[in-house]
Amino acid sequence: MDKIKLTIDNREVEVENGTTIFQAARQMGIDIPALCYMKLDNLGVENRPGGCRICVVEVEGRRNLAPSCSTVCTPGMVVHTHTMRVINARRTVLELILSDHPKDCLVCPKNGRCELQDLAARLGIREIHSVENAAVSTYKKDTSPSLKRDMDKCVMCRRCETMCNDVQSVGALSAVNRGFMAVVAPAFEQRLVDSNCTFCGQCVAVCPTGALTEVDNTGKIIQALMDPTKKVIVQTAPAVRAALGEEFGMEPGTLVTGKMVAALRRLGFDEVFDTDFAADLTIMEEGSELLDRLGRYLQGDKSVKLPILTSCCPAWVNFFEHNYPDMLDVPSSAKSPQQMFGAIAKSYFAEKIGVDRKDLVVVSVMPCLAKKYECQRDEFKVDGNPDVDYSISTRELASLIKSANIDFLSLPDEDFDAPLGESTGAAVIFGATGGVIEAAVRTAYELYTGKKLDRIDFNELRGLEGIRHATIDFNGLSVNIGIAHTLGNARKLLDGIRAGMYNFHAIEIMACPGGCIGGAGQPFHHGDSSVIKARMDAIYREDAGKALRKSHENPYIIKLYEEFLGKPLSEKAHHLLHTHYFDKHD
Amino acid sequence: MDKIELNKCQKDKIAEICAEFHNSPGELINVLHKTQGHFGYLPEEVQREIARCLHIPVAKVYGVVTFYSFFTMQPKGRHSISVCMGTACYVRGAEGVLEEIKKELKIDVGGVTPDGKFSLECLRCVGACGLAPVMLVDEKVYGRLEPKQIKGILAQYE
Amino acid sequence: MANYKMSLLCCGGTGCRASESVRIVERLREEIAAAGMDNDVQVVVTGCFGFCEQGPIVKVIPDNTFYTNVKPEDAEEIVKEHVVKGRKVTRLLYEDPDTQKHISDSKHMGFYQKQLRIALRNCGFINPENIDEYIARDGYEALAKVLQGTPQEAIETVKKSGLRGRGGGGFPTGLKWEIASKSPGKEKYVVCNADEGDPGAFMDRSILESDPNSVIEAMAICGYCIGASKGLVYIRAEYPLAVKRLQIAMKQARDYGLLGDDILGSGFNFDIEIRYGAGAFVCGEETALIHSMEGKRGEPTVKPPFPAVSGYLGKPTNVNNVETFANIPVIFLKGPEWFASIGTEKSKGTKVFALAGKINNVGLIEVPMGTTLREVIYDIGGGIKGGKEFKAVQTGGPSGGCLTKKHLDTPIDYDNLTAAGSMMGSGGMIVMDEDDCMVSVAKFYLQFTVDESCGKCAPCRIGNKRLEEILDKITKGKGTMEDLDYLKNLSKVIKDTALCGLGQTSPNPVLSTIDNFYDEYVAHIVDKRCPAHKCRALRVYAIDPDRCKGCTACARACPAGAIKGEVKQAHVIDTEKCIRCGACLEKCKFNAVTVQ
Amino acid sequence: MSKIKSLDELRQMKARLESEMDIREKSNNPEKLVQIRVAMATCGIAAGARAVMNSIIDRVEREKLPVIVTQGGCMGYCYAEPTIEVRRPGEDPVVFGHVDKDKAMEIIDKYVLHGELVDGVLPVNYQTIQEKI
Repeated sequence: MDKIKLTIDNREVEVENGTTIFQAARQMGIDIPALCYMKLDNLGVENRPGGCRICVVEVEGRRNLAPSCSTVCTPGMVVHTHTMRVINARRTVLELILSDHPKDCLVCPKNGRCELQDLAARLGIREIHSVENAAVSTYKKDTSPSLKRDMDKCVMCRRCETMCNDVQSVGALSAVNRGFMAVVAPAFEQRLVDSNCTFCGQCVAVCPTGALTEVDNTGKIIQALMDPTKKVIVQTAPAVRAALGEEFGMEPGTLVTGKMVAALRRLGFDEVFDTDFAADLTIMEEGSELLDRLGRYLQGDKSVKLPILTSCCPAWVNFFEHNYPDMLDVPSSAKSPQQMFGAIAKSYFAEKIGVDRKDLVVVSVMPCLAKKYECQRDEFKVDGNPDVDYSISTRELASLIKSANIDFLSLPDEDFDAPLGESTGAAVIFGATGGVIEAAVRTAYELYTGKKLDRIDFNELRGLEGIRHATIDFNGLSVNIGIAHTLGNARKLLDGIRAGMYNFHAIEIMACPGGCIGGAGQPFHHGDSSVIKARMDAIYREDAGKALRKSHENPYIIKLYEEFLGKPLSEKAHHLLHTHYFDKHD
Repeated sequence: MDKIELNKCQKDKIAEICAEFHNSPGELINVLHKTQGHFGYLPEEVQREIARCLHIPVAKVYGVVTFYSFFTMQPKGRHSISVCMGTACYVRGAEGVLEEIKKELKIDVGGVTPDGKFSLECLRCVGACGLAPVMLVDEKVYGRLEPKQIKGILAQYE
Repeated sequence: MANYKMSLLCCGGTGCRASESVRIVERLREEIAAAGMDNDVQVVVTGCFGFCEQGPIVKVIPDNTFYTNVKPEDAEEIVKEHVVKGRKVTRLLYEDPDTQKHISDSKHMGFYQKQLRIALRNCGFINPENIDEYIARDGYEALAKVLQGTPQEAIETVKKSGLRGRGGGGFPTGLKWEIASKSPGKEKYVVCNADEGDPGAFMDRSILESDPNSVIEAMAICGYCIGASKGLVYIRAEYPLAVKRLQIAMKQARDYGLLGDDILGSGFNFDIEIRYGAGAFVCGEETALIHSMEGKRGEPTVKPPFPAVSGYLGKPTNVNNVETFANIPVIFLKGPEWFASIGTEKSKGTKVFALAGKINNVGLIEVPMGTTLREVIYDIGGGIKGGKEFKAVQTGGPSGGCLTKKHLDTPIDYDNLTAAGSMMGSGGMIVMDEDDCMVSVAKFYLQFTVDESCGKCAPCRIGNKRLEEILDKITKGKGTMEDLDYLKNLSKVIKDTALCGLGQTSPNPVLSTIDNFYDEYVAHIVDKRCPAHKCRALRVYAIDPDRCKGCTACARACPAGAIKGEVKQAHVIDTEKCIRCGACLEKCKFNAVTVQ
Repeated sequence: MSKIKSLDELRQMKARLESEMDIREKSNNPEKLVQIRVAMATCGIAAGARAVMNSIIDRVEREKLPVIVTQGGCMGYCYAEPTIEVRRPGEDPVVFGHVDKDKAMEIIDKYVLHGELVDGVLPVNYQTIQEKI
């Protein structure tokens, strides 16, 4: 690629042709402030509406200021990022944005993590020139099981719209109205629950302000923990341990499994279990289902639907219920690990300890916001009592720990409780895109061939590319595997299948970029996708360090089948661990 | 806004309009024009049906409908009054004319009289600047208006 | 019925009427009757000649003698000398300001060269629904000629003509075509922007309604030049007649093989589709327009990439407005040198203006670039309505600014208007007189911009709203001098930072009125006074005790009970209670109510 | 309608159309026709041009007058709408402004039929591209 030379702030720099001023400045250590701009490298996500005008710079010979995020460098360009004109413009524009923004920072859920707040601090805004009775744009507030919308705080960065449309292809959100009242909203500014929102929460993950936040369940959990009549147990999803440390200032990618368990115990949970246990269980059911369908298919059974699609991701389940109602019998009927855990906890485990399910409170800690919605689905309740009572995000767990006077960094490493705390490496990798299918392959291979795998790492299934495929040799049988993360890629893959472009036997789909490690309940990445990559590395590190790395080798899983379920796909397993899907097509 | 249910005939009509434009999402604005021409306005259910036919999210349809001032989700009155607020009309007293209509009908811009007789809107230049200030009642243009004429003009409409 | 041998045309325009033209007509008729010639000579009252500074005007036909500054007492001499004896009255003849010579035949008067119709050449002359009439006036000959040469030659011709875009910014048209032609891509588009949104400008509508074929022909020429086989006209849905006539013209052109496949046997294919706007001013901006044509919200995007590289459906697209296209065929018919000989150094050709507001001859005019505002307003526009005093002319619509007396002799072209803090825009020219409050005018434009802002970028979405709020505050007498400073700073920042042309120019009405009418702002802020008496909140009503007859009509009409007084005694207005509705003023039959 | 296949064909057609219009406009034979063009753009129509045009057509048909009535576009005289242009054979066209039905009848009575000008003539105040050398 050609290189070009330009001057930024009196220093010459050489960049690749096509580089924006913003990127070029970064390369030479000049950090131009920006608000709407967001780029997730490696994930193909870019939001560049050029709308906030905070990143403007002075380009010599140009009449007006240039948005550095979307102005491409040209040879010989002379750029100034810090002149009186630029400073005045930036501050004035930011004041304008603040003039139409609520000033309730102290009680805002985004307090301390808000990019707008940071920007105001960084630019040293001390007062906002205001007109008496200046208009502010206000909108209906909306709360769904997962997400809260308070669009009075919207700055029209359009990141949520980009995520919902360009990345996820859901299309629940769109810019609506125009001018001063323009905002991002669902059709007719209706409630999200009435829209085709999948609750993937990627809008929340990227929102720079408090406009889009998760529903906060921490209060309910404190109440349950303080209630002596309740037995409160917790399960933690694999991706949480790879990210929780970030909330306490640790480097992204630091594994904090032991500290997390210790913290949960100090919070007062009666048992600290692991969703990974249920992930192993999921593999047993889903892997068996795959083998069952594959076997019948190979025998020529025309009624068999292939490929089998994973069903761990609740946003993905919502997505196909809304968009592919004709394919409801294609995904695996296996419940997600969260729900399998709840079902087992409130049956097998409750019986074991002799507690009525109504007195057993199951809390899940998830990297995900759709899980809040998932645990409220009617089919996951028995007589109105949910299998999982509350789901909280990684961020909410961090705030619980902080509010409970726990010094996280000085905690010792502790282990999960038995029996629902034991897991294999296969379960851990559920947290990253490709992990579920890799875990399934490890088990299915051995169950199908009866042979021991000589290599456990299937690197061909890993990575951050949006759509990946690989063929795995099952001792002479070629199993074609597809993987997609983000719902937009899922749609491409499914449409490709419909069009006959692919011939897959099994497909893994995760709604969030990078899989659950990039989930909407994780600590905010603030547009830095290296964070997601670091979490992914941590996940595979944890797997590699485990003694047991295949789900069917988990002794507690084996025991669960022996004591309670019989065998995979048994009637009891079907009753407790499988579900069905609904046509939600509008 | 009241929710309305579309009957089969109405749904077929929408499908027909969309098909006329090859169900192409790029033709959304043409589809909306034609549909509004048929129904008089674009209520929620109509937008949902258009989204279905064109295979686009209904949020997108709504986003477009709320962007363009020509599209409305409110049914209009039997007679629709449009006051030109172009500059030529403004400097020749359109504001006074508008105030008078508001006072006379006791509705605001964008409103409909309770009896459904008149709806009031502003529009940009109709290009009859020589007649400024100008208003339209349905298709008829009234030019060189003075506020005191308003009462008499409105009284002509049933 | 008599068959008149001679007619005396006497201007009955407002300006001349003020100078006793009615008396002149009477006197002329009396003199003709006295001479016994009323069966041979008629006196006719005409519309405005537009030459009001030299009025009243009397024109004699058939010899086209043009008398200026005629007074009623001149009637006798005109009849006795000219009508009876055939000797022209030299002292009343128009004197050429350059040569100081008297000019007797109006056809040689410079005045008649003030307007030159290029874009409007056929408007009014042909039936727009009959392509034959267009062809009879050299229609499609330019296209035929172009098709015989190479696209490069044609682009060179347009470049040589110096034509610049007539829609606003004034980008050189030939250069635009060249960029689009050089953009790689098999599929390209020609777009005609007919989404005329500037309130008070309607030349594009007029051209499409009156001469649609000129636009069709030009789009085909452009298509040939840049390598496009498809054209799109993006037109306001509020222009049903223009749409209808365009459709008729397109059909007739197709029937003649002037659109469609193998145009004029040349092998070149080109056809046009119509897309409708839906009421969004910002769609005049070309990237917004393109998104609108794609069925999306008409939000502009950052340029580059320019549409010439990535436009409609991501393909190279050339966007020009109606008036720009209407000039194209003439450039090929008369030659680029001819076109470039008209206008100023950097602005060639003519510009159509929609003259409106407080001016006598509201209408569409077309003048060579370089014509002065004075010529436009007084010579063509017939001066200010009601003989009031000229205050300002707003050009360029919401993106433009107000020009004042000091700009009257500035030649109008792109660069001069920009230098004066306004812009050419689409060519709206709204004339204002002493009764117009410039703060209110700025507020009016800001209200428009606030309504029409797409909301995408923060400076335009929020900044213009704040500008409007401050202006509103000032018109209500609540402004401070700090507000004025902030108004200026905010305006500059919006200009500097907004995403698209709409936002970048939206503060122009504020800045230009502050620059040119600073005292008027100060009067509102410091003296709490609106010099034009336009701002309702600043009006002070009073009753002149000498004129008041004590009829009580005002007191009865006052909705606030602010008027006190006994029957048959002078009444008084309590300014504290007064809500400034003006009801008393309307009701008073004795002109006793005054407004300050 | 047949397609025009070349520049030559276009020019032949133009010459034919031009002379047809010329005959219509400038002929001195007894059946000479007067051409009346009503400005029928939006502003004209808004001001009542359609009613004027209809009344002229009615009169012409009723009395079988040697007149062709056509519609034209905008002449730019917005302040004087409705406007009509009358072209008597061999003479320069004359534009009348502020034409209502009564005025139209007066114009027919006096100018169209007898060449007698009536009040309300709008002076031409521009040059055309043909005139500009």
